[in-house]
Amino acid sequence: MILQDKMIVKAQRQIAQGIFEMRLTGKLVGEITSPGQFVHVRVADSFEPLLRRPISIASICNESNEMTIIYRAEGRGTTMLAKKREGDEVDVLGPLGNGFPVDETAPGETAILIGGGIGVPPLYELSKQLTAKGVKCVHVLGFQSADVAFYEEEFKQLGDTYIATVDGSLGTGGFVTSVMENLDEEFATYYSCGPMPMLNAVQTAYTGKKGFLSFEQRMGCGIGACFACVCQTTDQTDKAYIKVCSDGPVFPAGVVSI
Amino acid sequence: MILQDKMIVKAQRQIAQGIFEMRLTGKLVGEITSPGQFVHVRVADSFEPLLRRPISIASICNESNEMTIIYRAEGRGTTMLAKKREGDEVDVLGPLGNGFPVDETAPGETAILIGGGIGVPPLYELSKQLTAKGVKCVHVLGFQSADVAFYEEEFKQLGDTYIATVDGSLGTGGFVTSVMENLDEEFATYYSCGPMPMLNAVQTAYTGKKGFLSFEQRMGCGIGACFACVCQTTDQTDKAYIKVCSDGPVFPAGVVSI
Amino acid sequence: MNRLSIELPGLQLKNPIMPASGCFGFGKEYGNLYDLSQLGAIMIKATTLETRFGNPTPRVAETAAGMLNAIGLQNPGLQGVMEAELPWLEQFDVPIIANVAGTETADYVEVAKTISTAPNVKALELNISCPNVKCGGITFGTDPQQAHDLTAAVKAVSEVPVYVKLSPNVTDIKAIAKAVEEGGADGITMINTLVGMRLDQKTGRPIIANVTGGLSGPAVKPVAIRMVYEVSQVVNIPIIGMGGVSNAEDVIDFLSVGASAVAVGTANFVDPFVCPTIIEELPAKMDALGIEHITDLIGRSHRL
Amino acid sequence: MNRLSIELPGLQLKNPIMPASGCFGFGKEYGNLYDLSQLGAIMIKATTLETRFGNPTPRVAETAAGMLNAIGLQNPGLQGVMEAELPWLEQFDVPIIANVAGTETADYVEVAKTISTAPNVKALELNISCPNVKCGGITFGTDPQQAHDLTAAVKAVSEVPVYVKLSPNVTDIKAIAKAVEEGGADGITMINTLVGMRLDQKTGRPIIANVTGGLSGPAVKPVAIRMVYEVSQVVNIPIIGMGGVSNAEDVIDFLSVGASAVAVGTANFVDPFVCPTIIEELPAKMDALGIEHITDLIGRSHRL
Ligand SMILES: Cc1cc2nc3c(=O)[nH]c(=O)nc-3n(C[C@H](O)[C@H](O)[C@H](O)COP(=O)(O)OP(=O)(O)OC[C@H]3O[C@@H](n4cnc5c(N)ncnc54)[C@H](O)[C@@H]3O)c2cc1C
Ligand SMILES: Cc1cc2nc3c(=O)[nH]c(=O)nc-3n(C[C@H](O)[C@H](O)[C@H](O)COP(=O)(O)OP(=O)(O)OC[C@H]3O[C@@H](n4cnc5c(N)ncnc54)[C@H](O)[C@@H]3O)c2cc1C
Ligand SMILES: Cc1cc2nc3c(=O)[nH]c(=O)nc-3n(C[C@H](O)[C@H](O)[C@H](O)COP(=O)(O)O)c2cc1C
Ligand SMILES: Cc1cc2nc3c(=O)[nH]c(=O)nc-3n(C[C@H](O)[C@H](O)[C@H](O)COP(=O)(O)O)c2cc1C
Ligand code: FES
Ligand code: FES
Repeated sequence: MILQDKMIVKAQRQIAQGIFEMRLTGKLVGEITSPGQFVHVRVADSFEPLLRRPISIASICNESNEMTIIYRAEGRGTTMLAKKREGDEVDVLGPLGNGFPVDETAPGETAILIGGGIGVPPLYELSKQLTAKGVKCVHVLGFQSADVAFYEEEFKQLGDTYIATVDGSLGTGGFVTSVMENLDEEFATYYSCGPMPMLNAVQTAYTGKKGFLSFEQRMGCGIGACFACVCQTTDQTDKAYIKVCSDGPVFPAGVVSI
Repeated sequence: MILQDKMIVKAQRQIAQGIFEMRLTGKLVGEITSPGQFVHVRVADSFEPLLRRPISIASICNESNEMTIIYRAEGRGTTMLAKKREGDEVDVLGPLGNGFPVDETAPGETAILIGGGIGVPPLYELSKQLTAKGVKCVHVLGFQSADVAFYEEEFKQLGDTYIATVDGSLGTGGFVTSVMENLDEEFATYYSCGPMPMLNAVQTAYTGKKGFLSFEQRMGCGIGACFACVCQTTDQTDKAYIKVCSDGPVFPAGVVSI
Repeated sequence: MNRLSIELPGLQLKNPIMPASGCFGFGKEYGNLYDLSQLGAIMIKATTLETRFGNPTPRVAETAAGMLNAIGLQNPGLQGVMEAELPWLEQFDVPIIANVAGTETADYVEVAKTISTAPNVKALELNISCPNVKCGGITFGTDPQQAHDLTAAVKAVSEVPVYVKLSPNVTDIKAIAKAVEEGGADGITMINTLVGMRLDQKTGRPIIANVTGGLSGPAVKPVAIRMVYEVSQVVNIPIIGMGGVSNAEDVIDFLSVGASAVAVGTANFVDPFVCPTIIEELPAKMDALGIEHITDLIGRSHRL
Repeated sequence: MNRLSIELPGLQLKNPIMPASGCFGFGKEYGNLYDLSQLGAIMIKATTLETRFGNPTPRVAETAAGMLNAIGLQNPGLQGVMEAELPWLEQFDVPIIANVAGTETADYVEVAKTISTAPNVKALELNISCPNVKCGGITFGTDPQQAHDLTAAVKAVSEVPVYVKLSPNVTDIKAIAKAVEEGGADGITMINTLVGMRLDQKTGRPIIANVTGGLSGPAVKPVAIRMVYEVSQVVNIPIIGMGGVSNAEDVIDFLSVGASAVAVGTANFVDPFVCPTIIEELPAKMDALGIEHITDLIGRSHRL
């Protein structure tokens, strides 16, 4: 069920240049059903900024009723969010959308998780859940440069982790595809989240493979009512437009026209 | 000189129902020239609320570079101000306007200070300065009821203090004028700050006496540039409108038409 | 006695609060969050004759205390709405106001004729003010004669009362209001969005793919309040007011300037529970003002 | 080379930033805070033939991300401005744009004729869009023919280039813009304020004594940006853009949609140092966008 929860900040820290990790607690955590779901965050009580910000759930801990979000403080809203301190309240709507299907990879199989920049966070919870059920996860994470890279260690603890940076300051120089080209691992599925050009490259590289991609779109309501966040399907019929917020954000590869 | 100062909250506490006392430190304090001046406070970095709030300076301490403001958290802006905590920054423009003339009462003379509700705060610094130079101060403070009354003790330490409450829950029942009627003290000057009807009643009761009144008006700039805060003068000539922010907020009795 | 009830042409409202068209889809999503029967009414998303996919994305952009949208009237078309959306809404005890849009008079007429026969559609809202479609829409809303004629044409076929939704993007909204009243409108809804634009700072290009979008939210409330104040003094038909309503105070403001009920748009995105919250808070606010029945608030700005 | 310099009819601007009329008085107050010679220009408060005391108070009210004002053109009159205000401003190395207002054509002409002879007045800004006065003002700004004729009349007597200030409260601002261009305007300034209203929650009465007021501030920026975008495509005279400008990013937005310079109004009240701060921040913002000279930004939204 979707809740509007006044969650409490348990901790907030900067984990890379302009990248923040915020731990939140509240009953909303108990409603999360799959990795890759997101929350819609109101950053202030004010009417400016007005709209909520969609942020992926990066990890959850049901025992402590906590979840983590990781975000880049860039625009007006996220910059304000970055100023929250321990004990502050945050108005969070969620969980929203349909996440990555963990069931699509069987125990013993291998999954490749490809994340780009601020698309990396939801893959962390995904990897935790896949690994827990016995899937072997290989992580390919792309960043602009070393100073904005994060969670390398966390992912390494779950499985092989390859980093690509555009400027070559960490790992392989170039895009995630540079890593993918040299990866001769057999895999059953791939999961990806990141900017549109990256999703496109990944989908093209893995044509014919079973994959799941998580999309971004500017949102109004976040729950499927306003038709703001649509994306076009490859199937140009009745369902020519589907909604990222409530039909997605994760879709099987090939469904969305990119 | 008028400064735009990022002042730091040293302490904030609720001193009566909905009434807050905030202690601020910053170099602006060194620029204050007279009691009754005010500051123009930006309550948040956001564009909503947009405008600054004019708040009187209630007391200053030059040694510690601190000043105190006392305000009622009622509307949108002041409610947000009331949420500030120790260590927070507040964008303060000031000191603004011309305060109460301390020089108009000589040592040994008596001054009556009449305040109503949220008009009481600037009289506190005034009384401190008058008392310090040997003026005998008599305070008449009006409030709606006991639960919104404040600073009775503080004023008592400076001189005789009479309280009037509309509902009679503290001191004399009724308005400040009820107290004034029974006051047969000789006095050289009176100083007053409070709602318009009170200022009117005080001025009428003390016709012919030397008095100084502090006015309120909705403001834009707070420094005299926008012509928002004008009030009409009794003298209907060239100066038919004067500005509360830069010509006032304190005017000699009789100048403003009320 | 229900202190919040209001009777308007075609509409028995439990309370004066209804979600605004386009901000509530066809109710399903918010229906997952709370019981829609609490609402005074529901203004459903614009219905056009054919299915529409709307504009390319991005379709929304945030602005200071507001947002721009250029959804472009995406909707499943008349048949889809009649067969799937309206029947689903029948489970709730709430009157539906169907927002009718089109490109030319004939479209409007055809949609109105059919949709007004749905059992739960108690009134139509004629959308002559959508700024986000190339033809039709706003062009009908900026010219008094065209607005008059379209109203009359729809009125002639509708089985239920017709409210006309006015555009704020005009020099003289009173003239348009009087024209639709003369055209037979049973009521007015106002305001639709103000045409606005926002750029991407880096590229200098408009964020909204459609270049311009409709501005809504708290930012526009002063304009909406002023227009309702003006229009309510020159027409004798009721007004459903909207534009930036976010809380019970805003509702009281709209009623005060002469609206008889109030729609809530953008605020649903900020707080999905805003409509039931407002309904719950209204009685206490009325008590504070010494107002017995909500209708006592209507037009109090004019009476003072 | 000065990366920020811009040349416009009558105006050699060190930079494209100037305070907007009515938000900066005649400069004295802000002159106490910083050196006015830093500014690109100064648009002084409206000057009318006779002294005006303006409207009763309250004259301002806050709204979401905006404010309403109904000052009512309070000013010391032509003589006062000529004798006291303008000479005082001569100590600064900054061109003055004199905002000219009136009730009928003859007033405008007389003020324009005299004030345009002041040595530091380098251009006039014809205020045909003030919403806060009973006669004149906005009525000239909503009718293309009247706007045209007034422009021509003032143009005939002015010693300096004439900019005409447009009202956003119109159905088609492009028509007004074209009319004033045909009337001989050397430039356009836009936008003036949107007519709005706010109530006192308790009484239900308008807060502004004048009932309605002009809406300004960040809330109106999307409307202003859209209008400058539209107008810059249909006229060949330069535009000084305004409406909600609060920082260097906003300036870049206005230039991008086709303004050649930018005025800052309401933001002065929020941050009295906003103009010099913007001027200081612009070069770094231009670097980030790879822009060499500020003029390279003008109209980039159209070129993309
Ligand atoms: C399903 C989903 C999951 C996301 N998960 C994350 C995450 O885990 N971490 C993270 O850092 N970012 C994430 N994003 C992107 C994030 O929503 C934007 O970076 C953020 O909204 C920008 O807000 P701002 O205040 O920084 O920028 P502003 O420029 O102030 O934003 C203005 C408006 O544009 C919208 N907007 C701007 N950029 C984007 C964008 N890329 N996508 C959607 N809306 C945008 C904002 O939501 C807001 O409404 C996600 C987006 C989606 C759709
Ligand atoms: C010179 C001066 C000194 C003042 N000193 C004090 C003080 O020491 N303590 C105190 O509590 N109050 C003081 N006030 C009143 C105080 O400014 C208002 O109560 C406050 O601005 C209201 O803001 P809000 O956010 O609570 O209300 P909102 O309703 O959110 O205010 C909306 C707008 O109206 C303005 N406004 C509303 N009421 C008033 C008012 N009474 N006077 C001026 N502007 C108003 C606000 O500044 C704001 O621009 C003073 C006012 C003036 C002019
Ligand atoms: C995303 C969105 C979609 C809208 N779609 C429609 C629509 O289909 N038909 C219509 O008449 N108005 C539509 N509107 C306008 C609203 O119904 C309302 O008139 C306007 O948003 C002002 O109210 P608000 O400030 O409360 O949002 C839409 C508004 C938004 C924000
Ligand atoms: C308090 C105030 C007074 C104004 N007075 C005038 C005026 O005298 N003449 C004029 O042309 N515009 C006047 N304006 C309009 C501004 O010059 C400007 O066009 C408008 O406020 C939009 O810009 P902003 O959003 O930056 O304030 C006034 C605006 C305000 C807020
Ligand atoms: S954001 Fe409203 S439908 Fe997706
Ligand atoms: S508030 Fe601007 S002149 Fe006083």
